[in-house]
Amino acid sequence: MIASLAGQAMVKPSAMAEPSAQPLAPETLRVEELGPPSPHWLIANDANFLGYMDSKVYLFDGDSGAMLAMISAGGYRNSVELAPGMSHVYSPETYYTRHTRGERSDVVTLYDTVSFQAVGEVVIPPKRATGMPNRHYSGISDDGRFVYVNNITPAMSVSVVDVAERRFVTEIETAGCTLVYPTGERSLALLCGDGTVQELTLAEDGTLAQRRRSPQFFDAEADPVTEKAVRVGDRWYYFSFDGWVHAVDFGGGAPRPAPRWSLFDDEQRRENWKVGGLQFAAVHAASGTLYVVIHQGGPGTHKDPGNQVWVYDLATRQRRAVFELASPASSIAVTPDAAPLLVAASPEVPALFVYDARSGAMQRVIEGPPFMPTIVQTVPAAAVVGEAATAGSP
Amino acid sequence: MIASLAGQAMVKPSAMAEPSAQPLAPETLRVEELGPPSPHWLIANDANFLGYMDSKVYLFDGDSGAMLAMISAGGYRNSVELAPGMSHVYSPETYYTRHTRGERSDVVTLYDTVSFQAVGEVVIPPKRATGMPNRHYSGISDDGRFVYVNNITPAMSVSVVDVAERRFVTEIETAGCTLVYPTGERSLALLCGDGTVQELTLAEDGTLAQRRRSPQFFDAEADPVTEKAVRVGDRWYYFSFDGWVHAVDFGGGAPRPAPRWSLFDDEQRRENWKVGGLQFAAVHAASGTLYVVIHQGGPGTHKDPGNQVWVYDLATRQRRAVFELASPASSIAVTPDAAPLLVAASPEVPALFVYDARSGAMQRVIEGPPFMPTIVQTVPAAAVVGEAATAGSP
Amino acid sequence: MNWLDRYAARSTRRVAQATSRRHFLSRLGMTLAGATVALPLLPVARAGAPREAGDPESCDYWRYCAIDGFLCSCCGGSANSCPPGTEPSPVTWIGTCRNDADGRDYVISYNDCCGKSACGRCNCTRNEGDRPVYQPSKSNDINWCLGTTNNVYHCSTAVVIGRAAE
Amino acid sequence: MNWLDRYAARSTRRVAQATSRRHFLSRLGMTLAGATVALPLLPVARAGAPREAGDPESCDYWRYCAIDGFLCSCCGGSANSCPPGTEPSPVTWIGTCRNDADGRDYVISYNDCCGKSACGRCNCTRNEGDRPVYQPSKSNDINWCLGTTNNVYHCSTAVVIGRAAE
Repeated sequence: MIASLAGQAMVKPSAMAEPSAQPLAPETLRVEELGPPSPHWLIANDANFLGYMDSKVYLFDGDSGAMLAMISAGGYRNSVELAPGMSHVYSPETYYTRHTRGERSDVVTLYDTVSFQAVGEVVIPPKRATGMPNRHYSGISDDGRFVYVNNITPAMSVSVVDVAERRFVTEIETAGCTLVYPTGERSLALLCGDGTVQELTLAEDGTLAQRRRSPQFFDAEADPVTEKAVRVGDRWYYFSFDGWVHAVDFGGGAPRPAPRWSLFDDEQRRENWKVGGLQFAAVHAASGTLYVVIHQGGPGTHKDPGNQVWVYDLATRQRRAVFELASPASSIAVTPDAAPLLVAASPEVPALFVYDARSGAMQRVIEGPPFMPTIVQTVPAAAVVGEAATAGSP
Repeated sequence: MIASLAGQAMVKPSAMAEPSAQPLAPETLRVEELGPPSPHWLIANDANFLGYMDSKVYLFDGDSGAMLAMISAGGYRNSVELAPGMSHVYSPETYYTRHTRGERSDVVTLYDTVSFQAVGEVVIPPKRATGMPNRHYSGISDDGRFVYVNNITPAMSVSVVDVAERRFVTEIETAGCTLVYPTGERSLALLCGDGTVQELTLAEDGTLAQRRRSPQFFDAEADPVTEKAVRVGDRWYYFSFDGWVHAVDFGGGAPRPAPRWSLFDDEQRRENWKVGGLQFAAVHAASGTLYVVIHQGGPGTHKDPGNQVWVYDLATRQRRAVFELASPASSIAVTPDAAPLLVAASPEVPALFVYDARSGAMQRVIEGPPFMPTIVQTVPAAAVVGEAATAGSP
Repeated sequence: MNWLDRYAARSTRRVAQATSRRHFLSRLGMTLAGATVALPLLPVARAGAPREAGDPESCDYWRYCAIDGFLCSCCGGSANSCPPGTEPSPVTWIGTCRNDADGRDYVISYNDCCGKSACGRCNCTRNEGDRPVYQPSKSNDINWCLGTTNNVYHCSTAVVIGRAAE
Repeated sequence: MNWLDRYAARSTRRVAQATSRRHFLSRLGMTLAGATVALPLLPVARAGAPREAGDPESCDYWRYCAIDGFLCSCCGGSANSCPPGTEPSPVTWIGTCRNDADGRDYVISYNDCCGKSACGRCNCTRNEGDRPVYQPSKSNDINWCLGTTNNVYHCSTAVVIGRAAE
């Protein structure tokens, strides 16, 4: 058909269609490098449950929605730890010589954030806690020297890694207590099954110097606190299944629990408003603003996603706003800057949802992959607003 | 609320609701074993493109739709090779010590089909062809002794593995020719860029004994044959982009191409009916029935899925039926028994579609995972109908 | 219905909530029955052999009240057997579920089957009685492929290990 | 629209077919123009700087006529750069695509970026001029992470390496 048309017009097409623009010049393939961190960088861990031995960590620019880079992060994704100045990403990872068989190696891999390449690794005991991803299965000291990795075999312990010297330091037994809540340059807390927290103080070399326990402050049977917590300075805020906030002060001496207060008034509690999700709380430390994913549901819904984020002023303990979400969220994080973004995600939806953290207005949907976004993270405050003293949202 | 109701009725609930059935007995957890192979077992390779270093092979019962077992099959899934009696599954796999970094190991893993466990592995040169999955990146000798793995670096060669002795035998250079089409107990063919096939004959120990080339029988520029092919006895059937069937006879002496014949008549060709897909052809060897996935499309659609399967009698070269599919298929396979099933899949749809291969009537949809089914396979004829001589559909 | 919905449908919360409500009503029913108020909600007790009802490939099956994972029943195993080639975890978490067919509560052991990557089928998450990981014996968030040859998780079972203490 | 549809939308065949049709019409247009039949389909030639048009994050971008993979433009790279921390493949396959903005055909080199697992974004499969793997320099089925530190595939680029021979 075309052949016959062409047959009537035997002029060589290119001979007359030659345009007057200059031809494109030959190009050379290059490799991108990352610029300095933006306060609106967003990090999404993809546990990739259908192929969890091949998990990923994605980096996005929250302003443009553009993907910036990815880390190929081995098996059993939880979250990454970030150097305070964002020079490195430290990632606890699990490997097998035959991916799902053979010899297991657990490591903390060090990634440079300019080249975004693996630049080193530290082998740790092959015991790191795995399962449903948890933000508090690892932590980093405030000065960025030590990374802590939580072990559950189900015996409980913490591995300490010196990322400056790139060496494994020690494994600290923590019977009955687990999860990692950094509380300073040489200290971290853990939650215990008896309703207390335990604080470990480390020597300068990362070995254990001291253990301290809080009095009991929650009832692990009647109304346990979830693992999900946020930090502002010396305080960690824990949340019970029924919506009570338990702040614990780690500013010196033994950990000091503060009197609990409630996210819900009596009517809200009767209406079954509940906290829930994989990582349902976030904080904007500089303004003392708490963000909590909320849903309505009965007992056993403490891990359900929510359609709302309730916003609280930590100083007054008053609810300041309710954000309606475009899509149910299981995990949220808030950027540390003065014009903060709130990023929300759920493993069931392959996308990130970006909101203005002050107004709740939706800014953009970043379509995935990440295919099953689990823990979302933002850059450390110190990396972008020069306030190392103000520990941001974990 | 419930508490107050209960308060009015302080009878212990279980005391009066006690039913008369015997209580359930305590159970012991056990591990299933597979029974003998059924002619309707279906094998689905899941390349799992979003986590391809953690790929899988699923086994289903095509009659019930039940999943029977799974293999965790490392990186870069193509397909598996099956012992003629189905005693073992042999799987070419790629591993890295850090899953996406570190040292690479390519292996053929041996799985027992009773326990469905890995029972051994043979390390092969780390060169196996990867990329879009291809059924013909590996093959097995008719007696099940040797597995062949195709290498593209892009230099071309074939690795020979003795699965009986569980050892790597040799790597045979095959410059200009690639892919694996077994032609007997000690021979295999490859497709070449000059429009020929090359046949390798092996000595009893698996080393190269002889090379033979066919005359040129297709035009690799004007109308190349695709890699996808089916075998009946000594003959392999290749299909050109434009729908020409090139049969090649490997029954003795140099490979003998037969005159080509066409899947399409002139009108069908004008209407742009085309073959297409990842594995668009299958054969029921015992009845000499050819199945081809067909779509309408222009040039460059040779890998598009199709909504129809056209059914041909290989003896008469006549089209016998057109099956309309419930969902577009990219890969098909046909079971070797007298009441054959046709299984169809596409990586874009997480499901397997099972049809009666005689009538085209849809039997069932098996919902995935497999999440991204790529190559589908059926059991060897010898395993279920006792006809080792009748090599079935690859 | 989109694929993720379908993927989630055999799971999860929707089913879990429905189940919770039913369970809730059933408990309420029994309490009222204790006060001699007859309610059709009550399972009708018949004499004889042990009984249970429901579809082990469905997330609302009674034994799954505290499960979180891929159901082995959809993966070549069953509620109390691991698929071929996998290894049962010797330690695990425990839940208490009500068997509506006989009106009794049972202790259920949610052993994982290990040694192969995710089965991926019949994802089911129900959290009745689930507790945070600092109470590991009640936590379904923990990967219980512990004490096995490796910690690679394939699917989850729900094995009756006895009647719950009154 | 379900997720798989969305996943496929930025790919693939639908786009590719549309593009093929457009390309086809454009070629037809040029042939007719050779017979002095003026058609609005023709790109209007303007003098000056090199020109190309379209969205490098879209599968129908002109350079992608023979690509198969995840677009590096959606992964932290661009049509001619690899994302941070990845390694370009030194060998690859070659296609010839028509730049509608200047009416010229160019040779495009589809180098893969390697060393990290699948980016997973902007899956794009177009097979214009693609040939079976026994003609490797024209085959997009081959994983071209060859000659790199490892063969782990992340995404694909589309680099202009010159004008196509007439």
